[in-house]
Amino acid sequence: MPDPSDLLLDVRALGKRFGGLVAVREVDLAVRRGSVHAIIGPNGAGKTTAFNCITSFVKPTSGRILLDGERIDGLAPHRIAAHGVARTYQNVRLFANMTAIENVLVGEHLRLRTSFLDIVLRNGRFHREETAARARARDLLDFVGIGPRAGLLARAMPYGDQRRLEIARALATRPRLLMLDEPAAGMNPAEGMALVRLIERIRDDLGVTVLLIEHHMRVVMAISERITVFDRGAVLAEGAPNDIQNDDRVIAAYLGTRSTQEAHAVKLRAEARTA
Amino acid sequence: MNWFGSTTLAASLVVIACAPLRAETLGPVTDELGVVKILKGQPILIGGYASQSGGDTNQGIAELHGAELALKDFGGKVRGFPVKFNTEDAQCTAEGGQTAATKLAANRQLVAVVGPSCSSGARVGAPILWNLGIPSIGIGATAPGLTATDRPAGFKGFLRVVPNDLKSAEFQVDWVRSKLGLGSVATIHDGSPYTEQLVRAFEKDFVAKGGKVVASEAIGPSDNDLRPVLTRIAGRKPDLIFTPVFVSSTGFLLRQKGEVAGLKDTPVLGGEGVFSANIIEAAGPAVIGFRIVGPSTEQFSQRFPSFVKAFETEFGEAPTGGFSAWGYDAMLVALKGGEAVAKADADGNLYIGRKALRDALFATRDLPGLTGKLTCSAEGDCGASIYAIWEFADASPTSFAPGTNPKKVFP
Amino acid sequence: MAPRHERLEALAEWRRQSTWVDGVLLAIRLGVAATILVGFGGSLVAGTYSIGNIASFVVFGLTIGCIYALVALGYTMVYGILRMINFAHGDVMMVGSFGGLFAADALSGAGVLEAAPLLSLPLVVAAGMVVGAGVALGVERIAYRPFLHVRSLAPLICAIGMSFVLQYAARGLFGSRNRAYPGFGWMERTFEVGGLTIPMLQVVAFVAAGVMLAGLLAVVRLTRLGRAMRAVAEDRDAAALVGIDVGRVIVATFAIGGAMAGVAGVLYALVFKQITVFLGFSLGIKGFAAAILGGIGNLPGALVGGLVLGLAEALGPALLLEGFALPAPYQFKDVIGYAMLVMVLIFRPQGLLGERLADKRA
Amino acid sequence: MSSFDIVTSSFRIHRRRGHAVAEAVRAGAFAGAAAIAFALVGAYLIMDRRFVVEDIITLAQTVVLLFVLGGGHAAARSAARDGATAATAIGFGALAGLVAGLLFAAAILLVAHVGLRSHLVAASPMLVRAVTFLGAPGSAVAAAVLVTAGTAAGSVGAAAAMLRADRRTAVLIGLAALLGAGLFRDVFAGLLHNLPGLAALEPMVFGVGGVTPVAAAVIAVGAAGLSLVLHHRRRPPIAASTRRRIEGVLLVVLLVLVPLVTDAFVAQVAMLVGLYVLMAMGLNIELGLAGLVDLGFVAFFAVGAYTMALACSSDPRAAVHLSFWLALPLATTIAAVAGLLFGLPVLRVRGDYLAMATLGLGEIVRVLVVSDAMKPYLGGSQGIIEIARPSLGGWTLDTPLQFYFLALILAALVGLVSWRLQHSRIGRAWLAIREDEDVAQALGIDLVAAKLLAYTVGAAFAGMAGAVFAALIGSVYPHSFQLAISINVLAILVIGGLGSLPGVVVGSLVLIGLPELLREFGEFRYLFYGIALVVTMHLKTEGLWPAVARQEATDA
Repeated sequence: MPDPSDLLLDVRALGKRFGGLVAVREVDLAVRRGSVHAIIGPNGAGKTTAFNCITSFVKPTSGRILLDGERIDGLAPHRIAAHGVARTYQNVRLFANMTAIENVLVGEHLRLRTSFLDIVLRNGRFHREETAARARARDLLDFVGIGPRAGLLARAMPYGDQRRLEIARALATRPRLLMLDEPAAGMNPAEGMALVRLIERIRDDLGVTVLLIEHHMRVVMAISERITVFDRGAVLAEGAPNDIQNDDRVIAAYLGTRSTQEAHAVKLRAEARTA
Repeated sequence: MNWFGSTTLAASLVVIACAPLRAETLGPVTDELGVVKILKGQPILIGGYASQSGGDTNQGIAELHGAELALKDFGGKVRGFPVKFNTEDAQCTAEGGQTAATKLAANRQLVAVVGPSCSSGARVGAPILWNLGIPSIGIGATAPGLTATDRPAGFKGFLRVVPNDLKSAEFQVDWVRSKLGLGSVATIHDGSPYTEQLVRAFEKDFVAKGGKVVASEAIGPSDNDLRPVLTRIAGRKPDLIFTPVFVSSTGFLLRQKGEVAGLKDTPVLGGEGVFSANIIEAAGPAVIGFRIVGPSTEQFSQRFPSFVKAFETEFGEAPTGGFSAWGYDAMLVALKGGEAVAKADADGNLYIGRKALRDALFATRDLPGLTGKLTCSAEGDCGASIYAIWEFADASPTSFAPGTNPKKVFP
Repeated sequence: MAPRHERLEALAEWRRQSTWVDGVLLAIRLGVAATILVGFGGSLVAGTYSIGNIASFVVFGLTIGCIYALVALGYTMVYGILRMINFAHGDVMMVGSFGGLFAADALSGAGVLEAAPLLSLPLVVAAGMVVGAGVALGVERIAYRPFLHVRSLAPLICAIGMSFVLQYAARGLFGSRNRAYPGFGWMERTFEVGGLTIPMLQVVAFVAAGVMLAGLLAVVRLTRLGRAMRAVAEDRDAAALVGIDVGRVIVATFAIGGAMAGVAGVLYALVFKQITVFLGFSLGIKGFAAAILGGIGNLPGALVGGLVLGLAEALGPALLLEGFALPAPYQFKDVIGYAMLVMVLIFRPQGLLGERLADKRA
Repeated sequence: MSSFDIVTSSFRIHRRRGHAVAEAVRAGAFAGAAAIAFALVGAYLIMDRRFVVEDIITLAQTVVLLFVLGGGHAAARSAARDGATAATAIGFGALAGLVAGLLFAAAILLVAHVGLRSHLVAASPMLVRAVTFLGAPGSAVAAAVLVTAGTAAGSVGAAAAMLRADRRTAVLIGLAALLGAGLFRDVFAGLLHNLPGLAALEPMVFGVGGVTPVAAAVIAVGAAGLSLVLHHRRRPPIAASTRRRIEGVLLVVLLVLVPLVTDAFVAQVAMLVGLYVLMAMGLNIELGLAGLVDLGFVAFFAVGAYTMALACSSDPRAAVHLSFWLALPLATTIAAVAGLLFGLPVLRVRGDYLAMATLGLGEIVRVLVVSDAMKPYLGGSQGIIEIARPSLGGWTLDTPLQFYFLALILAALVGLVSWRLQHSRIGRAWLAIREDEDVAQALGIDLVAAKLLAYTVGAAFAGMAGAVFAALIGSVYPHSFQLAISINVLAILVIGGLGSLPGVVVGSLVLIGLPELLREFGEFRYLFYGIALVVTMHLKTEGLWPAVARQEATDA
């Protein structure tokens, strides 16, 4: 057990039931400050539900969630964002009819302070803050590598750029914890490696702790300091990448669920088609 | 913001040249408010506004159709000039009346206007018309204030052929208290200014005459299940229910009254608004014994049945609202007035002085209208305010014929 | 009773999680509860109504409630499948009612209606259903089908347009006068139960509504069409992928909803005896409110919603408003219905019987 | 749910086109059915009173003619697409016209000889007389005339279809100009009358009921010619943004100038349009930006109007006696507070449920206002009368035109505020909520606070409109605050284009201005209104002036 003060996110005995279906049961998850932590597991293992519980998209049935020692479970999602948790989504959820830079500017919302009156009067305060926010948004777009496409409508961007834009938008909230839900989905190996470098820079340059769900093992193994394996709503194993790779239970779980993986592949193709 | 600049500029440039009415001489006519000249072969324009859409559609359409029949009966012409009847929808709202009146007034050839159906529209519409020298003859607008002696100057050109609420209420109270000797009543209105005003006037008179109002209820115009409110009334055991609500509501009320314990034999007195064949169909068998207030005159008894027939032939259905006869009379007053003051010149053009027309309308005496002899007071009340109580005796939808069904029971 | 510290803990937990909005909502809850308590208590003290009165209110409420329920069915079905409000539904009902009227007039002219009301009624109802279904199909064709593939408010506006068209076209075609349904022979009688006089036609209407609802439930639960409908309601794209003809299912939904509206129109006329071309608007809104009250997309919910709304309107002024000694309490009949609707939406948005559609709608 | 709302499923139903003959019969049947419906609904008789061209053709005849022309046109186009020659195509047009004429004539004969009136009130002898041009009403001769006319009209429509595109457009524009001049006779007559130097033209151009024959020819030919000239002198196409700007400037010029030079009625209509623009800008914040569907919007309009009434009336119920200029901000503020109070509970409700909740609230307000219980405070059904008109240093605003400019200035102000809000952190938050509520919330946007702000601002704008309304009418009655107003405002937004400020103006012009101009058709104007809603949505699903996607010019 690591030193508690070292933990950024501490999830204890998290449970979530949907009617009769238990999606997550008794899950413990400890994410160390400044680390990259991966959650893997077959489809339907409860990974995204756990994410949704942490960001309060759904209310957990039981358990506690602590961020930096402070309880955040059950808070409204925007208060969780204010606590410094930001996320991306399995199926990209951008504001399709807004431009890239506007998407990022929405992420800046938490930090903008101009009042209603400032806006209506368009006074100096408004202009100063707006200029600064735009500059920061551009920096973030540059940081994720899509700076030149700041003015494009989100829905007009290629899929890979949309993923990056989503990360930029999440970063704009200045999170302490960035949660990425399958960031490499639909990417080829080269793009996957570029993503790995981006995540490393997020951790190293921005000092943001990263928790991600991912299926691409190459990506997972390349960046994660710790890995938690989910299966059927519970934690199956946790450890460093090497330990996980050699864990018999993990291997068994993955072999036993070939069919769901196939289903996943089918789904990915479908996603690629719609995108 | 050039939006801003241009708008303010334009606004500041506006010097409203609302040409004040002034004396004018055209052809053989000199008039202090202006003269309308109608070229030979052109029609004389008379306007009409009434509720043609919205909740009071039935009333308004019946009124305007009544006016059209009057024009037809008059031969469609005044002094050989065809009369054109331009109608506008005033709904039953103040803004509807305002817009419709403004639209009518935009045509400077307009000589006179009949309408509107509602006092709220008249309150706004009549001054708009009269400020341009156009007199208007109200049909269903019954609010007493419109023809009060201290009415604003804008109403000096407003007349009406329908009696005002106070007179009607007075008569009905007289009947209920003095004739029937009933001591307690329940009232129902539907939230419209017309019914509410009538109910209040009735209540006031009734209490003044020593009666007791045991229940003062209200419903919504689209309510269809009135049994709960009738149950409440039944608990107060009134001797009579007074309700001037319109056809649908009256129909529901009469039909459902029988289903409420204790009200089966309580008589109902209705208002002029339902003086139409339509109430028979709406109320079905329950209409028998239902009494309403209506015009009392000989003319009305004699002429109204044939009017209904003519109406049905012309418009496909019998009048659906009670004020069609007053629509007829309003038009008649207007046509008579026009006939009295129009003057032709040597070339065959026609001239109508605006002030002269107004004065002629106000001078209407003993004009045999459909509702009775019309005589206009100095305030513009022309209605033959001689009332009668009528009672329905037959539930067959085709039996509507004032005199037999409904038949006059008082006086 | 839980120990004191546990209650304190629960309170602390609530305070941690809640925002100021929760506080406001709590205050509203308390306010509503207090209003109901005071009103109800006051009404009891006032004692204006006898038990017999209340019983008759229940009968009134159930009768109008079953008509609301039938109208609500159409809304709920269309909403379940398209996630769109069919604004013209009330007017579909009105036209259906006129269809029934013409059939009844014809039967009455032939003398059949008087002689064999039990035989004629199904014919009249069928006429209403056919006309209602036909008009509903027209609405679907014009206001919904062209916009299936876009996400916009266009169908809503088109449906509003169709509502105007139906209303004023009917006015032009049929005239604006009130039309009475002809008499249905022995069904026009009344009977007495425990001192209550109940018109036979109301019982007939109630039973007919029940039969229609049962039939509809059977169709939706048991037939292939019903399965397809449920599949489309669940996920339109997935249903299309597994080979369901979504277009046809939507058409069928409108037709059935329209037929139900037609039935409602005829039953309305049976109970209230007279119809006008403007009856659709207010009844449509009431029906929609009933659908939401019961849980939109939920068929039994439509029934429950309709009956609850009917009862609330009939009983509310007597049991609630009497206590405040307001003048003319029945003027507030609609306020009670709408206030209940708003409360349900705030505190139980899925409706009385509904699933948590609100989550899915995101 | 994905924020990418292009639904991919492909179950649009396409009608297969049949043989040219079948298509022609179909087109003819449609035209005939439309004409019959037009007649039986009673619109024919009403519109038959109005001439388009004085003493030559009435409005009703024009409408029926247009149906048949359209039928012939469609039939010919369809045939031409199948490769028919011009002559054959015209033949198909004639066929369509024949079918339409036969149907119409048959319907009229039916009306004349079978009693349909017990069910169809417009099926009257008057109708039969109105469509009899030769022979006795209901006779075979009269029917034959209709059939012949139909066939001829179908052929003409088909012939027009065979014209070159530019000429076809020219013909269309000529006809439209003529119809517009005839239909809006009063507006144009007023315009001519008031334009310096043109007053003498008025009696030459307009008769009592329509355009004079000579003027009709001039208008139609002139418009068609102008269209041709413009078509052939087209310069290289102007950039879309420039064109929009030009259109925008034209719109402003139109808004300022037209009411100035026409009569009081146009000013009155423009005034109403202005009020609806104010209201629609309010709803635009709620719906267009934040995506909140509000069907109880009229409540705030009512709050504003009643505040103005209670602050400026001589009625004993009036709480205070303020000048209009103080009451206006007061009414706006109180409406905003009302928005806040209503919004607090309802705004956690989502999507269509919100529509219903707000509808309920709006109706509650209306019933409360009309109720006897509130009569001591709000005047009940008799409303509040004698509201003082606004005055500035002894100069009183009382004509519709003056109120129009007041509304215009307020609308410009509100438009500016809207625009500034939209392009700020608040506007971005609203748009984000409209696009995807959950994601917006996860980015730290307090949904309730943001929506509440939208709701409050929207309510304030509506309240301002209500206050001006009360001062203009001089009285307020509960009956002015019907659900129909909320629906109207919603329709304005969608018809104009959601989230688009110029769209709000265009939408109000179309949906408020047109029905007002059609007021003379009384009972039928809402029928036309409904048809206009449906047709507009079919032709322009995104609205007449959609919001531009906000692409920035950093890259190209």
